[in-house]
Amino acid sequence: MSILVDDDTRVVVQGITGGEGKFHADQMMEYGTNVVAGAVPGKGGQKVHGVPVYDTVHEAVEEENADASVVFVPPAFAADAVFEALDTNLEFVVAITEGIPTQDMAKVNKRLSETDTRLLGPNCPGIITPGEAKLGILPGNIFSDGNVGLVSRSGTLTYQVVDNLTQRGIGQTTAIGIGGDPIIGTSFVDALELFEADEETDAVVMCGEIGGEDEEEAAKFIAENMDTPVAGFIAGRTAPPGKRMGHAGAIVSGSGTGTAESKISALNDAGVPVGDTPEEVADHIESFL
Amino acid sequence: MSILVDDDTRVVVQGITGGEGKFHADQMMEYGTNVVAGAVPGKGGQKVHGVPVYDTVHEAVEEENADASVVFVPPAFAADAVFEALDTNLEFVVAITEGIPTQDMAKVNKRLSETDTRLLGPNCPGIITPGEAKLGILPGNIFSDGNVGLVSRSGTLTYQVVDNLTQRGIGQTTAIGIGGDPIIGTSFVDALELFEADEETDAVVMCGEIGGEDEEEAAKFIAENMDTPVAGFIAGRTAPPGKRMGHAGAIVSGSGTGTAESKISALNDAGVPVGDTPEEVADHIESFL
Amino acid sequence: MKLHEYQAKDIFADAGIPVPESRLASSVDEVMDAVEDIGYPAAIKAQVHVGGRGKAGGIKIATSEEEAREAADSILGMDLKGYTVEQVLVEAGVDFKNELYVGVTMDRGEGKPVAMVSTEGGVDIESVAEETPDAIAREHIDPAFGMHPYQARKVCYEAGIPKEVALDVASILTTLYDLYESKDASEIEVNPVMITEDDEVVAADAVMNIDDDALFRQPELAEMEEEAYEDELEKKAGEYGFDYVRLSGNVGIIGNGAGLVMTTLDLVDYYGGKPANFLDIGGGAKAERVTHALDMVFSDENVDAVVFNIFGGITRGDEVAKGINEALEAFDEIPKKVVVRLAGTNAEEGMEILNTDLVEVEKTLEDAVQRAVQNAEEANQ
Amino acid sequence: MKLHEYQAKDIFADAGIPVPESRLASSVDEVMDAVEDIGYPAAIKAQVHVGGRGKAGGIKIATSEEEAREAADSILGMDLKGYTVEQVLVEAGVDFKNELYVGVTMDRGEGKPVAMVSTEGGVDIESVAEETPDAIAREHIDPAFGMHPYQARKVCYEAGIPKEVALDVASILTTLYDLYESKDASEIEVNPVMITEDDEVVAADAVMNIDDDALFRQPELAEMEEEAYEDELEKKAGEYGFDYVRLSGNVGIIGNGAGLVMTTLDLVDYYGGKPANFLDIGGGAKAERVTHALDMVFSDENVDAVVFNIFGGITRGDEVAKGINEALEAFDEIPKKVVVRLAGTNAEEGMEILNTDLVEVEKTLEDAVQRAVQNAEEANQ
Repeated sequence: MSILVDDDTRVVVQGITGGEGKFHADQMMEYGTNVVAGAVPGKGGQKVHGVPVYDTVHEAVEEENADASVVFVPPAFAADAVFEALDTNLEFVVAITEGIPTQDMAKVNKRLSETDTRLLGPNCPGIITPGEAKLGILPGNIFSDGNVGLVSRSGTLTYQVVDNLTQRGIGQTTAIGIGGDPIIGTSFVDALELFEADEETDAVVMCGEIGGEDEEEAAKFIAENMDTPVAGFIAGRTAPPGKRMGHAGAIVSGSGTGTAESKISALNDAGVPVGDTPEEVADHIESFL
Repeated sequence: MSILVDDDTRVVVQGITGGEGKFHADQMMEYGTNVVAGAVPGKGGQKVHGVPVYDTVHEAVEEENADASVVFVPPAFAADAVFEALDTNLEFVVAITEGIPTQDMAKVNKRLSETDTRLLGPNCPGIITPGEAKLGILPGNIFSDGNVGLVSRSGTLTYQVVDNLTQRGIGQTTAIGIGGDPIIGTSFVDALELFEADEETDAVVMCGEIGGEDEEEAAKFIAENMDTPVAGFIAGRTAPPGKRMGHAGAIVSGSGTGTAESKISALNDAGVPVGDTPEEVADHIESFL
Repeated sequence: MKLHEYQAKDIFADAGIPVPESRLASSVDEVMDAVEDIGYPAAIKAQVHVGGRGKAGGIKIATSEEEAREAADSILGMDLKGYTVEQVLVEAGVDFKNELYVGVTMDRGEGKPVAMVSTEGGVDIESVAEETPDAIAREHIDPAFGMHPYQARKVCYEAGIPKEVALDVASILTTLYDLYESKDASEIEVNPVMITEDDEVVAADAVMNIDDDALFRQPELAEMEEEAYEDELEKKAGEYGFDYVRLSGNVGIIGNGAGLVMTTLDLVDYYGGKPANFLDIGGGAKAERVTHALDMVFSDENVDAVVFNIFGGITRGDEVAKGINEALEAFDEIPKKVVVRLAGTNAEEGMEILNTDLVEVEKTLEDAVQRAVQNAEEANQ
Repeated sequence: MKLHEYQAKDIFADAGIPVPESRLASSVDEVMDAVEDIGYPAAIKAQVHVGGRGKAGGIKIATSEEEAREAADSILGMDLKGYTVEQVLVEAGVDFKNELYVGVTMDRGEGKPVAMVSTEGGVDIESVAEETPDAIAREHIDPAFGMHPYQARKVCYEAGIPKEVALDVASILTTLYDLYESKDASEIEVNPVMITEDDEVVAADAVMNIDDDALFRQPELAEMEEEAYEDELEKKAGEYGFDYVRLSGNVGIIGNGAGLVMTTLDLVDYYGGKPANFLDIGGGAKAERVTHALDMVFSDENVDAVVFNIFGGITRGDEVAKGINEALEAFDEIPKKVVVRLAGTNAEEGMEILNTDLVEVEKTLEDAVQRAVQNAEEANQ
């Protein structure tokens, strides 16, 4: 079992003719993802890796009966690409693009509230259900099939933690990178809710970082709604206030909100052990299983 | 009985310190309307006709527990006034103002779809439940209590028809002017639905005019959903295509949509007799009772 | 308010929409100067607010000096459906292989703007809409967000715009929408967008109508209004603040409220007369406004008789009657018979006050209209 | 990207927000010229991107020539929390009776902009938010519609802005929101808005931070970026396209991916060291980027040792290792010890390739960090 994607998921790749899009479409297909179409304005009629390209997402979805899209469109045009995907009522849209202006995302967020589509990202590595499908840029080879769910705001940190798990023989049901931007679609709470409902997921790793209050909300959700055990990690304990630590969303405000301490103590209060090192996170997960 | 307003309705007058607002607040109160507050930015703390004025609609609604507002705000600021009213979740907002830019109303229309509030107008004379309350500028003295509902896109034409009814001793449950603009809140269908559900209303007069397709939709609704008999009148039979006949919404497009013929034949097809003169409309109503 | 083609094209060009080189001219000499600069072929296009200019002879293509002079001669000063042509646009001819339609207007049923694109440009789009509605692709726009670029692309692809130019046409459409919104247009269209042999796109015509109710915040466009009026009476109505439409009959009509005035027109027709105009003087009936209204109707040479129909709502009938008396007493001579009907609040008192030396009085709308129709017939005999 | 007060005030003034008369000066003489024009009292204000300038001595009020010279002397060239003051704004003093706060920022929890207004202006608004949150009125804005004027009025009245100036302050707020939107600000505020004895409102300070991710469509603001950098290394990072934050420790850190680099910092701290920087070189690890990254870290005088932590995802570890070798071989001498840890795809192959004459190699993140902390300690002895 898994959440959100599996080998039945029919995927449109938006921006499939660009460098990133082409490379990762290939990677996804190689991993087993059912990529059924590409969508790039002006490139309709071409084929990429044997997959037909359409001028609009609407055509791609209609012609190929797709139910998800992955957006590899440059930041200046990415919000428009997401709006286009939302207009087709796809079930699931994954926005990989980093660097979308925050105010564009605020508008996307408003439109999102008017649709039934789930958005993952932007500025995220995507999602992978090991052995079935990946939508995004996660390196398939480090994941393995198993019973631990993983949700993270970060890419390489996810890989690090997965690596720690996989090396102990602990596999994953699904791993989700929710993205490092201030405004994102799927939140920690959304992902945790799905993992809680997934019968195959026996434990969950949640990798948070400084900035915002999503981790605090997740802690509240865990305390109130989850039976599945969760282990946490919070990056950015040493980050100074007011500085953007790489991710647009990773910033401790001057007023002291968004700190690692606040998040760690909220998680601890919710009964979630938080590792000091990625290795310790794997220790906690191992103890749950 | 009546629809939408009665003597319990607690009314805020937006723009009560302006010439129109002050005059009609007085007229409304004289008629018996329960005007509980005024709202005018910068005029909070004043009183008009003994009614307290607030700076914001929010304060007025909260302090005086209002459930409806009437907007007498000049066209340049009227859409903002309606947005403000919508933000308070009032049950009912009546916009009297004529001359609101159509694109402002398109935005209001979008917001309206996000709320539970009913909007009447703009560019309408308002609504009256004879003997109980009026919200707007309708001259109370020509109406009389009775069992005929009336809905109209026009002001003075409404008075004309009501006059014809009243002079025959036929009174009204409620009369609604839905307004002569291209984009309005309450439509013919909305009003007809309310009259159909109102047990006291035994017949309905519907006064349409050229432009748009609301009358055609109303005809469809009547045919499919109404037991209460309806008599119609359509103004603008002699209007040339492409000319705005006073009302911003009263225009026959070059392609022949919005014509009086189309509306009359749709109503006739729905079993609704359409009078050639206002007097004939009264004849039809009399025959129903 | 309608803009002239040349005014709309200036706005389009400023916004980056490609338009052919052109010059405005109001005399044959100016046309010849312009065409010398622009070269041949050149289009000479009447600048009047009339649909179907081409069919009516208001657009001519000149391939030589002789033809240009001939075209200028025939178009300048011509009567085009009642409007005298005082200006022409002299424009570089475009060699095209295809003509498209692109426009934005308000869909009142939906309460949203709608973008429309068709490959059947260059002809009356309303006939296309009626005869082959599927030839027009439509996309509704959420007015809070404005047009998303993908929507422009989508509607262009759906309309079947050739691949080579689809993105360029979409780009024109997004610009059109931005203008539609920023200029408070009620309608904006390019018909045709021409596609040249080299797959360039050019806006060969330009329609832009502005929402009259928004002119208060469009001062630059409001200034153009003066120029745009062509009918003297319509211009006057604008100054007086009346809603006025000139028609071709001989019964002058004055009333208050759009619906009631329309009804009065309809009744004139119903009783066998022909309405000369629609004139809504709005709320109240102060002497000054009554004077202006009568002045307008009297100065229309077609008018043979007048019906004055006021339903006093909040305004009391006796006050309206005083206004009418005062206004009519100021005339040295009442040039045409006026029938007055007052109804509503204090109507009876009003009817009594009216000076029957100056006006005829009727109690009901139906009677008043019939009397006016009769007066007009008699005046015409 | 942060704008300087003087840059933000120029933008505010252009948009119609009242600001005091002011001039920028970068020498004592320029200050004296400016103050002569502007008169006394005048505020001399350091233009550096540092909060709490006032408390730190970066703002002085001069009521005489002597005081102005003294203030200019003391502020120009001073070190303000690590930044050297090179420019001051000389500004007309405002006689005020009240100070307000007005600002717009993004509420990430709601995913919507939020307008904030408080009567407790002139002090650190974040302390107000923490100590007396009710003293700040908030209004969320629907980003598709923008700020409705009623929302600006509502939040001003809710904040308790004095009646006499409430509508003027609301007008400043709507302008601020328009700028927030049109300039892609991440934060925009005026603290304080001063109310004068005559109930005039004046923006006495100006904060405007721009969303870095939107600079591509804000060319005028992007041009100001050059001027805004004050730290040489941060400027360099901008040129190289790195995410870089300078810190005060002595362990230089290079890695890929924000979360992993933050984690590396945290581990340095956890194992008793002090991070000198955050440096995310992003995806891949071409030799050129590695060279630039090392160049940056080496040129930081505080750095005593370096840890280089790469998790190869799509990029293969052996290729990363080649890039690191190539980059390091280009140095005549490796100035500080570098510990490298590669993980992920083809990590083992990578580790084998690494030139251990140039770098130390560790297998796990934890070991690599501990070794680097130890190296730094040793280098410091």
